[in-house]
Amino acid sequence: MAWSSDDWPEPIALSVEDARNDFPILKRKVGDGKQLIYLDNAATTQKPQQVIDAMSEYYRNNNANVHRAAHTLASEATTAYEESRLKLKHWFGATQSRLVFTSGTTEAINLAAHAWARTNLAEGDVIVLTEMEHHADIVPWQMLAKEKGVELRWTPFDLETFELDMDAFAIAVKGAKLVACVHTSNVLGVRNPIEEIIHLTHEAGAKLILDAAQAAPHDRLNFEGLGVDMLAISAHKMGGPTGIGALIINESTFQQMEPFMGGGDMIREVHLDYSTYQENEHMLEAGTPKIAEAIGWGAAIDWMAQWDIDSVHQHGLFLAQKTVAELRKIPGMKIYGRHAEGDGAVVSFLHESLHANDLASFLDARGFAIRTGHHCAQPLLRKFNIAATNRVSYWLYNTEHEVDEFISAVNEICNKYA
Amino acid sequence: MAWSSDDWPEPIALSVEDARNDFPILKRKVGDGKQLIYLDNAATTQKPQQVIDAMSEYYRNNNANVHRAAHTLASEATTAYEESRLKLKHWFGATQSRLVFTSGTTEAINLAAHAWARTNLAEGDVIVLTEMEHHADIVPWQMLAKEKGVELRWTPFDLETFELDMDAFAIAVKGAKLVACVHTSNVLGVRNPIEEIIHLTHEAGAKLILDAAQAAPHDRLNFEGLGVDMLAISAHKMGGPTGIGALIINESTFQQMEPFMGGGDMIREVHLDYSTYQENEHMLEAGTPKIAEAIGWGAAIDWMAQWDIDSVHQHGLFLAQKTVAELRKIPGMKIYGRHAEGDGAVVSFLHESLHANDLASFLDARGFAIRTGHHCAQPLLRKFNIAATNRVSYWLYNTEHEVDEFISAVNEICNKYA
Amino acid sequence: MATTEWPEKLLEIIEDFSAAFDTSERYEMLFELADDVDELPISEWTPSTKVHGCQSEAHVLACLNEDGTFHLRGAADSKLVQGLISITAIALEGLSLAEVAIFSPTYVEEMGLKEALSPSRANGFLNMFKKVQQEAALLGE
Amino acid sequence: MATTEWPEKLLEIIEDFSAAFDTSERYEMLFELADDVDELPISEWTPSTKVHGCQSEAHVLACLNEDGTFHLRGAADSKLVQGLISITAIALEGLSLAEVAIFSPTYVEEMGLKEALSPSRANGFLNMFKKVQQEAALLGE
Ligand SMILES: Cc1ncc(COP(=O)(O)O)c(C=O)c1O
Ligand SMILES: Cc1ncc(COP(=O)(O)O)c(C=O)c1O
Repeated sequence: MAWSSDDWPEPIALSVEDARNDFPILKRKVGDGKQLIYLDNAATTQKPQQVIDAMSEYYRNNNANVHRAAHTLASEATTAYEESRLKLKHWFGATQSRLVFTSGTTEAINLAAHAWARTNLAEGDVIVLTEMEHHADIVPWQMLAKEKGVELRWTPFDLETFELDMDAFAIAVKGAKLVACVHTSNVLGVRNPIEEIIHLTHEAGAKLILDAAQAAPHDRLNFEGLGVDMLAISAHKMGGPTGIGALIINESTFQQMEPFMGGGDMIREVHLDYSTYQENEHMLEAGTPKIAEAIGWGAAIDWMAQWDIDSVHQHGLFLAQKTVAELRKIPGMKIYGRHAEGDGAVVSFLHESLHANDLASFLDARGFAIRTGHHCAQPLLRKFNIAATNRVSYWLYNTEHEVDEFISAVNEICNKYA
Repeated sequence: MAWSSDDWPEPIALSVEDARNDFPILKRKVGDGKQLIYLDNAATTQKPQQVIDAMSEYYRNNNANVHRAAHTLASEATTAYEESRLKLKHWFGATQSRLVFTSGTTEAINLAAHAWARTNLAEGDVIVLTEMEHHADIVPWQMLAKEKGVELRWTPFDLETFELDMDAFAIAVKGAKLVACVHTSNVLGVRNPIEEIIHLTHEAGAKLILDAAQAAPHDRLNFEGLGVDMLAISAHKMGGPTGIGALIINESTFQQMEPFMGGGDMIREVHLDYSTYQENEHMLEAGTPKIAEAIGWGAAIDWMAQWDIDSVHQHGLFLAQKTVAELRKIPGMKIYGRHAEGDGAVVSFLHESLHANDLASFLDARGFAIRTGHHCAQPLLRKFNIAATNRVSYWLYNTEHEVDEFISAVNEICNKYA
Repeated sequence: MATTEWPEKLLEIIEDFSAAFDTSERYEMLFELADDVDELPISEWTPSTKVHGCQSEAHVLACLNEDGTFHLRGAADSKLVQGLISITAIALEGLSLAEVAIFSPTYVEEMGLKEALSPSRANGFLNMFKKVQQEAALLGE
Repeated sequence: MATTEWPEKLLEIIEDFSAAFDTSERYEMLFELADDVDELPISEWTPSTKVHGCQSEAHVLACLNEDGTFHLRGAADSKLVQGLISITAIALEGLSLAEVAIFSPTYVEEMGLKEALSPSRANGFLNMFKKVQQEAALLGE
């Protein structure tokens, strides 16, 4: 394969201005002509022009179905598709591991539940989760629990510090077969003590699946370095297109997997009365792959690779911390999260008397796109006895000026309506 | 919702030349400068510029995560996404039915197997298939059969006429619970007697899932008019993007379905010990949807809607019939298919002494993109005692001139190497 | 129902909204209108008053005035949603049940609010309006 | 192994291929070269001669000439694949087993064939080449 990680230039410190120029949507006016200020990056990030172009160019020049083909376009498409897999493996420190393309983090976790857990767990086996999980890391395990009689154990977190109760975890993980845990919470922004979780998980002889949907945009995970067993990610939360994500799987876990969906590409031989399957990643990729999406994601990784990831992380955290400091000054405003070193650029907040939806509408009318609701983490919110929060979440193109504008809008709205 | 099917203009007869102009890739040179002649449309079609633009524009202007959001971009994205669903329902005559987005035909059939068959079929129940099925319509049922002890019955076809043995089908379907059948074979191009199959299936009290991957590009199926229960399609085979497809489901079948994958968007309430689910299509769409892909597919449908579909079909069939007539003149060449009225624009052939891969390579060197192999239909090929065929497949932009060029290249190659 | 046929009080509101400078101002007006509704206190919220398919908690109760004409009470935890209920109450106040039954919900569009409402909130509004009409129909039985 | 170090017979072939007008002509040459191999008849095809991960049926058998140098027999149902085996046989003919072990498969690229080979066929070629080296190593044990 032609691509090598040497093709990535030495990363430089993030230039927000330069980065920003690559995102045409950030120039948009919304509603009655207000400048868009996009603060909903934890839901989905915007895409650099390079990613949009990579997909357009693929469709304009190289589009063909991949694998098993002996014509030029198909070769080009196959090479580009597999090259993206390789780029992702390099990016995530998983060159000795398997990377299966899925439609996103959600499908990646469902894949783990079907391809690994369904065949390797039996009645009475234990899965440890946390009360901080996104629904995508709850519902598949509930379904499995119901089907197979597997037990789910929940690790609580502290309502003041927003930190997982690691003592409780250490007890819960004893005798468990699997731990499913979010790396960085999409509501609190809290980065969990992954290293300790991995250590305790493996000490207990269990496997770990990490939900890294929110980690991937601001952290360069080292899958093999950390020793994770399975890792779920979405392209659309890190500058890539919709419709694609991945489950990264270490070799020993992969070897225990059974096929999930059946169909083209994942088979070796199909007979009327039985079939045999591929032995590499293709075993878990049934049907025509997400070809343009994989190529777009590869372009997103290329784009990301130009920036020193630490500077990206620090920039987001700085914006989040400033936001928190300013929001705290508003009477009646509560912040959910600690925003410490390592945490994500996500700030959840709720005013005691201004309805979250109303605040979001007032902000929307002023051009601010923020998210409001349960953020697909109802159990987490229920712990706080609330049904919704407002949430702003930053990515590398957000500016301090945008934060200032946001804060001044919230102040104005609270003064008027709260 | 703003869109209505009245927005589609009165369709006009296909102008191949006008259609062709919308596909930038068709102007490409391949290898050492040969004009590309793309004859691999059954694997995937090319995309009109309008589809590429619709996706780029979405990413440049409206990208946001859909549903549950109170900001302008999210509203725009949600409206566009759901509008595509509506367009597709109109196109496929399914306005009173459900349309669930999947990653393609393969995932659509797997969805039917998991969400419907797994909960509604029990040990000893019978599924009737045909020996003409694509692996995507075989392997999921084999997996289910293995798990649940369901019996699979195979409807044979005639090796001379290439037609399903409807007497055998009429017997097999007695007492069956489900029939899974390909509308148009991707190897033979044969359009099966769907109306009769539906009639016999329903007479037997069974449900029917139709694999319409190859039908959709050249036929405007009428889901409710035909009375199909479930229908599987892929966008990428009808001018739309990769990474998306759909399962259309009639209401009574939908009401018998259970969730498949778990996660965001498909839930109503998530508690630690149980969850409740959406009652509409979203129940079966876990995770961030394929937003740009749905929008691109909607644009493909808009683009298709300008052409009288019957003229599209006749054009393809004409090219296929001409190809067959010319290939038959070559000594040692065998054609697999009947190419009768209603059949797809697919021609499978095999020379008795020129290896299929070699012929494909010689053609590729001359600019022709054709497919070679088992076409994900090994049981079908095994019936003919062959492991591969060469296959050309046309879509609305292919010209008679391209057919002439193709035929003359095959003649030249056969004269030289066979 | 064409524009000219809107009840006078509703017409005034539509005109006010149309004259508004921008969506911010329209939201402000909506927020203020919330207080004008004959508010249904939380103590009277029941499963049968609840509007389903609405992102926030919204409740409506269809009543009759002494003269047998229509009167709407309602409330919501979101003030903007309560503002929409309030406008609906103003729109339908004093109409006969027959008039309520054929009333068109398009006034939100004329107020320039439809496009500002997110798809989920627009659905919430329509669900609310439909519920009001259904309850009104029940009153007439 | 740098270009200049290719065995003479292989070098000739590389030059012929490089001089070819286009891929069509290179395929034609490959097709013709297929006949030059010391063909392994189907009757001698066994599971142990089979090249795995190749789209067509391809078989190779590593042998020794009387002088102890390397000799390759092979065949494939695809003539183009057999052509690749044939070139490989020419390339390795008469080398010592030690030389075979370190021989580089990059000659296909220099012949302008690599880009013309589809990813699956390129893999097939590399699988074939690796198998030849493995079999050669076994001969030396
Ligand atoms: C008849 C038929 N069914 C199913 C499929 C699978 O479609 P996809 O790969 O888009 O899931 C194909 C495509 O090759 C097909 O031709
Ligand atoms: C922590 C976390 N996990 C999982 C998901 C689900 O990702 P997707 O919707 O892309 O499948 C999200 C996205 O909302 C998330 O934030």
